[in-house]
Amino acid sequence: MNNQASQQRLNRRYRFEKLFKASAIAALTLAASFLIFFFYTMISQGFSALSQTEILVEVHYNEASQKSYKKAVDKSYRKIVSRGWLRTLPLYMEDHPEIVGTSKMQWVTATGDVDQYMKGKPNRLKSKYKKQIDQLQSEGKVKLAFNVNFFTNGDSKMPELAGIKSALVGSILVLLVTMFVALPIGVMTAVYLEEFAPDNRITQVIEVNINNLAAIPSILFGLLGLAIFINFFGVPRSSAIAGGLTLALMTLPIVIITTRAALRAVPHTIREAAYGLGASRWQTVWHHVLPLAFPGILTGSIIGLAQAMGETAPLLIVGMMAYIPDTPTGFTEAATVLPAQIFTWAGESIRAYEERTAAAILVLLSILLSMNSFAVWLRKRFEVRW
Amino acid sequence: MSKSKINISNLKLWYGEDEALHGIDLDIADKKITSFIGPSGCGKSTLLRCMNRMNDHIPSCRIEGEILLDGEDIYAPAIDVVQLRTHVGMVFQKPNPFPKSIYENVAYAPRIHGLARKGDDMDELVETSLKKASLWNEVKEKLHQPGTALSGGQQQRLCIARTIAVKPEVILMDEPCSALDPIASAKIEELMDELKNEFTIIIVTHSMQQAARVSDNTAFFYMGNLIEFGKTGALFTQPQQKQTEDYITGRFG
Amino acid sequence: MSKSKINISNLKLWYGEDEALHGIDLDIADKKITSFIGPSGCGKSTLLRCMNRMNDHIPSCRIEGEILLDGEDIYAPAIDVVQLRTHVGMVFQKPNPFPKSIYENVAYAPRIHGLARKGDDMDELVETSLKKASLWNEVKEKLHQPGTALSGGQQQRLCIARTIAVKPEVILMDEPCSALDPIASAKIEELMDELKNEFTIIIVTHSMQQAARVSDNTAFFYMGNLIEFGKTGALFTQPQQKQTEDYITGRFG
Amino acid sequence: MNIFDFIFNSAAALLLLAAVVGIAVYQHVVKSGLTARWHSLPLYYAWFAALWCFGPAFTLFFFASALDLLHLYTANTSFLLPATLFLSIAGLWHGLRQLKPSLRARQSVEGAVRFSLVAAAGVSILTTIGIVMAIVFEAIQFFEIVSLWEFLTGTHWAPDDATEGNTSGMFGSIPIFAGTFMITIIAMLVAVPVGVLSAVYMSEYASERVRNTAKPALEILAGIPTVVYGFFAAITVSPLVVKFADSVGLHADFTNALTPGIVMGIMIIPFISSLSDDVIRAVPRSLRDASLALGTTPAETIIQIVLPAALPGIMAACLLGISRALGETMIVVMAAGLRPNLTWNPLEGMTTVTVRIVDALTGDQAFDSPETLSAFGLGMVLLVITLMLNILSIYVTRRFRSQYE
Amino acid sequence: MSLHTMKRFDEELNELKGHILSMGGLVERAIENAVKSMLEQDEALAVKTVERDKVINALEVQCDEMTRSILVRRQPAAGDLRFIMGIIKLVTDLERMGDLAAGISKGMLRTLDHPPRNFSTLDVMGEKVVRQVNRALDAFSRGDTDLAMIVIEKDAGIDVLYKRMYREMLTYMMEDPREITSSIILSNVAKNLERIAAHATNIAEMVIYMERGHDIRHVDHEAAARLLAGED
Amino acid sequence: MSLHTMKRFDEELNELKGHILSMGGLVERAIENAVKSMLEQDEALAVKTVERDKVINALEVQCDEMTRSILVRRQPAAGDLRFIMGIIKLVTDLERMGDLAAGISKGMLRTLDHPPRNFSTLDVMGEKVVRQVNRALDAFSRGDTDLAMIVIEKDAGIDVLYKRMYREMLTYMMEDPREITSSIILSNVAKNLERIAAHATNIAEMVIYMERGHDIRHVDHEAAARLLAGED
Ligand SMILES: Nc1ncnc2c1ncn2[C@@H]1O[C@H](COP(=O)(O)OP(=O)(O)OP(=O)(O)O)[C@@H](O)[C@H]1O
Ligand SMILES: Nc1ncnc2c1ncn2[C@@H]1O[C@H](COP(=O)(O)OP(=O)(O)OP(=O)(O)O)[C@@H](O)[C@H]1O
Ligand SMILES: [Mg+2]
Ligand SMILES: [Mg+2]
Ligand SMILES: O=P([O-])([O-])[O-]
Repeated sequence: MNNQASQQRLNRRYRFEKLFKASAIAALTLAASFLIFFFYTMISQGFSALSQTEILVEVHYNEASQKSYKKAVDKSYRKIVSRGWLRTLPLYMEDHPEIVGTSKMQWVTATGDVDQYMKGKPNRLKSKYKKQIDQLQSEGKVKLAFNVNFFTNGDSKMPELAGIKSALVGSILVLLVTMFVALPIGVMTAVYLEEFAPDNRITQVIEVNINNLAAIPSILFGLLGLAIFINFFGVPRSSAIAGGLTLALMTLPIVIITTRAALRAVPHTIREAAYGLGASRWQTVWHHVLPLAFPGILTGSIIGLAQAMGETAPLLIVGMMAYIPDTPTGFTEAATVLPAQIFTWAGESIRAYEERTAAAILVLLSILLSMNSFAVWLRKRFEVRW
Repeated sequence: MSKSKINISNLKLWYGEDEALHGIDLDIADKKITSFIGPSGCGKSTLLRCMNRMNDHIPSCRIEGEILLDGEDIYAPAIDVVQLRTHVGMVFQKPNPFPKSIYENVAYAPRIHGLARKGDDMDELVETSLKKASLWNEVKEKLHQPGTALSGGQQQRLCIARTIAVKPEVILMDEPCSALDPIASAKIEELMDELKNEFTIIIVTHSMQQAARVSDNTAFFYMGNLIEFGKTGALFTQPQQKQTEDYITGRFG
Repeated sequence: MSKSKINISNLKLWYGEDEALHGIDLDIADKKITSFIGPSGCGKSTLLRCMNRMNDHIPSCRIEGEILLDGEDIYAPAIDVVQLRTHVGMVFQKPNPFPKSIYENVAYAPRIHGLARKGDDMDELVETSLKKASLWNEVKEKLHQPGTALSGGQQQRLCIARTIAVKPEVILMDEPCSALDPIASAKIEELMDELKNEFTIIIVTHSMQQAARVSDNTAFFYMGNLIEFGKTGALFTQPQQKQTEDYITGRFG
Repeated sequence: MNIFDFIFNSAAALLLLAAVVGIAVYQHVVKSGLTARWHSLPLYYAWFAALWCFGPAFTLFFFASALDLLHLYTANTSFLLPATLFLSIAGLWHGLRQLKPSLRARQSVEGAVRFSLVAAAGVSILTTIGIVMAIVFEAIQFFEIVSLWEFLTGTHWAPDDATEGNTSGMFGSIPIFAGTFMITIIAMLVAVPVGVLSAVYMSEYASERVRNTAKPALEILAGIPTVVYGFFAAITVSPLVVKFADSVGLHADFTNALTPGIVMGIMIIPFISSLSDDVIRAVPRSLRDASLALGTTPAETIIQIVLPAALPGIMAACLLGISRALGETMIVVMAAGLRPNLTWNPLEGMTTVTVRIVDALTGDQAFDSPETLSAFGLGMVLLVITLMLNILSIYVTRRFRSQYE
Repeated sequence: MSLHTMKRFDEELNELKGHILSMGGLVERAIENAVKSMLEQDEALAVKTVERDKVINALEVQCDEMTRSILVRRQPAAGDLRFIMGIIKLVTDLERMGDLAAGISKGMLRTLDHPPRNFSTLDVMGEKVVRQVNRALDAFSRGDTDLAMIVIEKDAGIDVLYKRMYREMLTYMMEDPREITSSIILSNVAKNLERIAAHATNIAEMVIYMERGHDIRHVDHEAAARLLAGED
Repeated sequence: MSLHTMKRFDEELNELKGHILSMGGLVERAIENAVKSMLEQDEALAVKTVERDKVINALEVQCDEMTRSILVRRQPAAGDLRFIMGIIKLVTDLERMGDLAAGISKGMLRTLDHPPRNFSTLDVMGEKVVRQVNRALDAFSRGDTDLAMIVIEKDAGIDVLYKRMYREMLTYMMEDPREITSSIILSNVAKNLERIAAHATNIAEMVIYMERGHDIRHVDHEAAARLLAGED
């Protein structure tokens, strides 16, 4: 082969090299830009939900308004002040009798349309009210304040009052159930399968089964929950326990698989060392293998739980997307969870729910991301290299 | 040959269908170093692991024949494997200290066997074990640092210290130097030489030279058979069997 | 000493802040076997990997000094690494055949470099390479079985065949026998002896005996310095430096 | 008193008692250890006594609650209380009577531990069986109404029109599966090239630092809940797709198949990239070194050595990606249509299996109505497909592993 | 014996053996020539023999270098080790035999002015000794322990011859004091031949050691024979 | 020289050296006694010396076994290898020196009926040879190459003495034929002493080889001295 030909060949090979590398970079960039675009949309849409328009009006705490809450404010304000807020007044007055008979200037939650108008978003506010708001704004009687309601209220049919509290509590309850069911059983199963079970056909079948279970679409767990827990055992529909158990079944294989992986990552030489010193099987597991696998197990469990917390489909099937304005106080009460709340809001036709949906998503994402980062941190912190 | 510590008679071993040992008869002398040599896959490790029943952990493994430790059959039903392993310790090919402190590595086994309980007792036991393993001087300042931070050779000596700590009678070593460089290996060999005053040592090694250097008696295995067994000096200068001669002089294949 | 193939002068190498080689001067003789010995971490592998610029793949690695191959500086900007490596082949510590058929293992590089194109050409090249690596007789019946199914020693010879197939001038070997048993090692050593008629071979080895057996010249390194370099026979019977003597006679630490 | 309240309270009391017994036994053994050689460490005797103290009663509790939950028999407290007392006292007496130095306490306690591990494993296995049973059982009811053949070959799906007696021609699932596969294919077209090439970049070219940021960043994509993707698809991507289609003169429905397909693809990218990155990295460094040392460029090494070696693993990752896409629910529920539509045009709206399941089960239908049951029929088919995919991927992974272990 | 995996090792061993054999050949020739020069009073041959001894010396040094290199490079064991050890010993014997042959030739040169009267016993003895040497080298070359045993057994005969010659010389000297010088020289030649035969015996002993591993030096013949026989 | 990592190796080398030294001690005593028995016509001492030779023979066999075991087990290199190689050679020399001493004693026993007249040269020569042996062993024990060089240089003096004695004996024989037997014996004794000194020289050469790695056998003295000097 002459030199020139080989040089040409070499040049051709280098051109290909460049092309290949460029396309790999392009792929990663594309994936990264998806991520950035996604967060940009969510944040830009959801951020505004953290503030809420309030109007400075005179509120009359009197007999009349106790009977008909609308009367608490002047007529001209009735269409721009949140009806839902006004509705809380009679109760408030009952609790605070001393206030009855007074009236005071007060910042009051505006309606959803006013809020949207203030934030410059599409709205159905009549032009009459728009002028009024502009007027009030020039007087400094309208402002965008931090949206406390979003965190302290449950769901509401009025977007300006709708909040995530009950969904958040629901999520926590569901997660507790999931955790207490899936973790112990999962870890113990994994320990048994990995460290004690004989390596025969049966265990191989079990292993394949568990792998299968992990790959089953989550919605099918919903079907299972519906058929077994609700229809057969009679667990209350929509309750945290029904949701939690369903999610527990879904999380169980993840816990088992990650635990087994963590156990398997402990090198065999450690076990041999312990056996060689006369430790029994259980002592070997308890003194050496489990402590070494613990960070891995924890990481896997947290990731599993985070996944459960973001799960929606199976919960829809077991009825956890009901309208739940009140915060649940027990495991058997009807509850909803954050993802389900997002789903319901996303389906609302009122435009003001859209930003709340995005805001709820931000809350959910920050919880999940912090769980995941915690897990990653744990892994990094306790990672042992063999 | 001096008094024997382990008597193996007609030992056969199967892995599933494959017979890996075809009837081994062998007497291991007390307080001596016996080495097992032979080509890869000839069953050296298998036989070694029979002696503290490490093969129990391999489900497909089946054994026939007898191994007597001080006259007692170690495969008898009455024998407690855990107890047996306190008498017959083992050191492995790759240094495998527990990822704990040096102290804890040594103290672990005495603690689970209840050999020393109170702090002082234990401290003393750890110290003597490390001293016997010629490691004390190198680690006495850093007993509470992780054992995995030591060099390979030190780790292997730590593993030996850990084994010594339960005061075994026999120590099995499966290619203890194969993961070490020549300097570290030489130190281990030197250590073995000291240990044989107290322990019966059996070592599997790929290095014929190592076998020749450290051991008193040598057994040569081939395809699951014991071909020749005798005093190391004699076996390496005047082997009785042609196979042995061929192997140690490098005439094969 | 005969004509030299590689001249290394004042080679220094850093991994990040650590200087791993402190100015090495060394001439590698053509068509001879040169072995590098020395305690673990003394920089043998590092120096070896400089010679076909495998260190380029380590980002923290920085080099100063000169390595001339047939008088050309291999670190000169004009040098093409890919081309260089066809002249300077390498065999690694653990046998690492590609998970392809035996035939494909050997044919892989020639095909990329366009050394043989048509079926017959390639068949012939594969055959001669395997023959030179003394593997042909063992594998000629099963050229299309995976290379990973061979025994360790055969795998290593396959790796050698694969390297030979691109017709390099120099072959670097980094502890090529350390993962093999004595029988397989002996075969590789035997093979090296045959190869040196055609190739310049440099071998890093932990086994002084191996260095003594196979090589014509030996270089002894210690802590990143070349302590002594000379004819193997002389170096092993009459080393000039005390450090060399101490190392080869086992006086250390 | 509710039986569960009873069990809860008495279990707490028993555990307390067991703790006290355990501590007492421990101290006894330590003290007499000076004169006698006990077989096991003191702790094991403590556990031994404690286990005998609460073990028998706990067994009783287990059976009582199981019977109750299965609606077979509800024990009443007046029976449970004396039984519990008897069992725990008898157990304790039996346990203490055996307490002597020759007792192999360690073996006994370890036996008990092993038993509880087996029990836990049993629960896990029951779950596996349970899920299959539950779905198959309900599905059988459905297929008693609608023939399997018709279900699998019919092209018309209109469960709303079905009534108790008349179901024929209403439950043809082909359009539904067609939609499912269409969306899955779009998703894989997005995810596989991007995922695999990203993995190649991260594992082969990127510096450690880039990889350490890129990989977790991509994994964030995997951590985003599907409902969020659904929202993103419906609110952001769908209008973009429609607008884009308009600009090239095509009509696109708002519930077109392309939108969920793309978004699902994005969701699956990290699965494929992360798993592929792992398998590519699992290809031993030595193979790369070997190839590079033969004078090949990195791209040649990757394409001819690394990727073929990692191929089984990458394929397994893709199979898992497909099975995820098939079973994905929220994205399609929120962004795809409800209307079964048999078409090749991805810009038209079409529906999927999971959408129909959700639709069927969140309506107000009676539980045994054909429409509700059809969800189980669809679910079973989905289950079978995903199981097959998964077994295939396990098989492929095994082959990959056996190559390097 | 089968071949070594490392062919070079076999080659080296063969080379070493060949080296010894050619050294042996030189020694044999030297002895023959020395005796012949004496018997035939061939001055030139004697001078040549003395000269040639340097070659043998050089071969000895080379051979030692070869064994050393094999020892350090091959780590011989068992039979190979015995072979090398044997050669290390054997080569000194050969060199010494060369010296003794040269000594005979030097003695001859000193008898030039008054040549000895009677060579008959010397003739016989010379022939026998050469045969012994020849046998010993054959035994080495073929690894023939039987032949080696024969060499060892026949050594006694050489001693008898030596004593006879010694007595003869004594008689000559007594009879005629003028014969004293040449007789003493002749008896020294006989002494040298006796020594050569002793070294041949050493070689034979080494052959037995190399082949069988028994060290039969300083063991009486019957014991040695028993040792060897008992083995087969 | 620093110590080996494996202490046992050092111990073994020391043991071997000790072994050689005690063998050397026996040989030295044997030579002294042999000469003394001749000078003082002490029959008992002569018999004892002959008897004692067996011990030396046994030591030789043992020593060879030790070197073999070290070779196979330790793979000595460099200085260690030269040490072992040197010892393998040296032990043959020592054994041979023992034999020669025994030979002197045997010769003495044959002079009992007509003891030689004049021992003066033998006395001088005996003393010198013993000193040579003593020096050679010292050089070995201390690794003293200078002393070894002295031994090598002084060997020429011994040869001169031997020649003188040889001539003396000739004269005696010519003068008085009755002296022939005893004179021949005496000259043989002188020959043996000369051989012993030659072996001592060999030992000295070996010491130089062991310590410095130069093989100075068959090299003339000045060349050897230059070789050694050039090195430092
Ligand atoms: N766990 C096992 N299951 C099945 N076969 C086994 C097992 N362990 C070893 N074997 C087989 O038994 C035979 C003997 O193996 P063993 O490990 O004892 O050899 P060895 O002499 O120690 O070899 P090496 O020197 O390579 O360690 C081999 O053929 C091996 O394949
Ligand atoms: N990639 C790397 N990054 C940083 N330091 C390195 C790297 N590779 C080697 N070193 C360091 O460089 C020194 C020389 O290493 P090298 O691998 O060349 O030694 P070696 O002589 O081959 O040892 P061994 O016999 O154990 O293979 C060592 O101190 C090592 O820790
Ligand atoms: Mg083994
Ligand atoms: Mg290296
Ligand atoms: O070498 P010698 O003549 O004394 O045997």
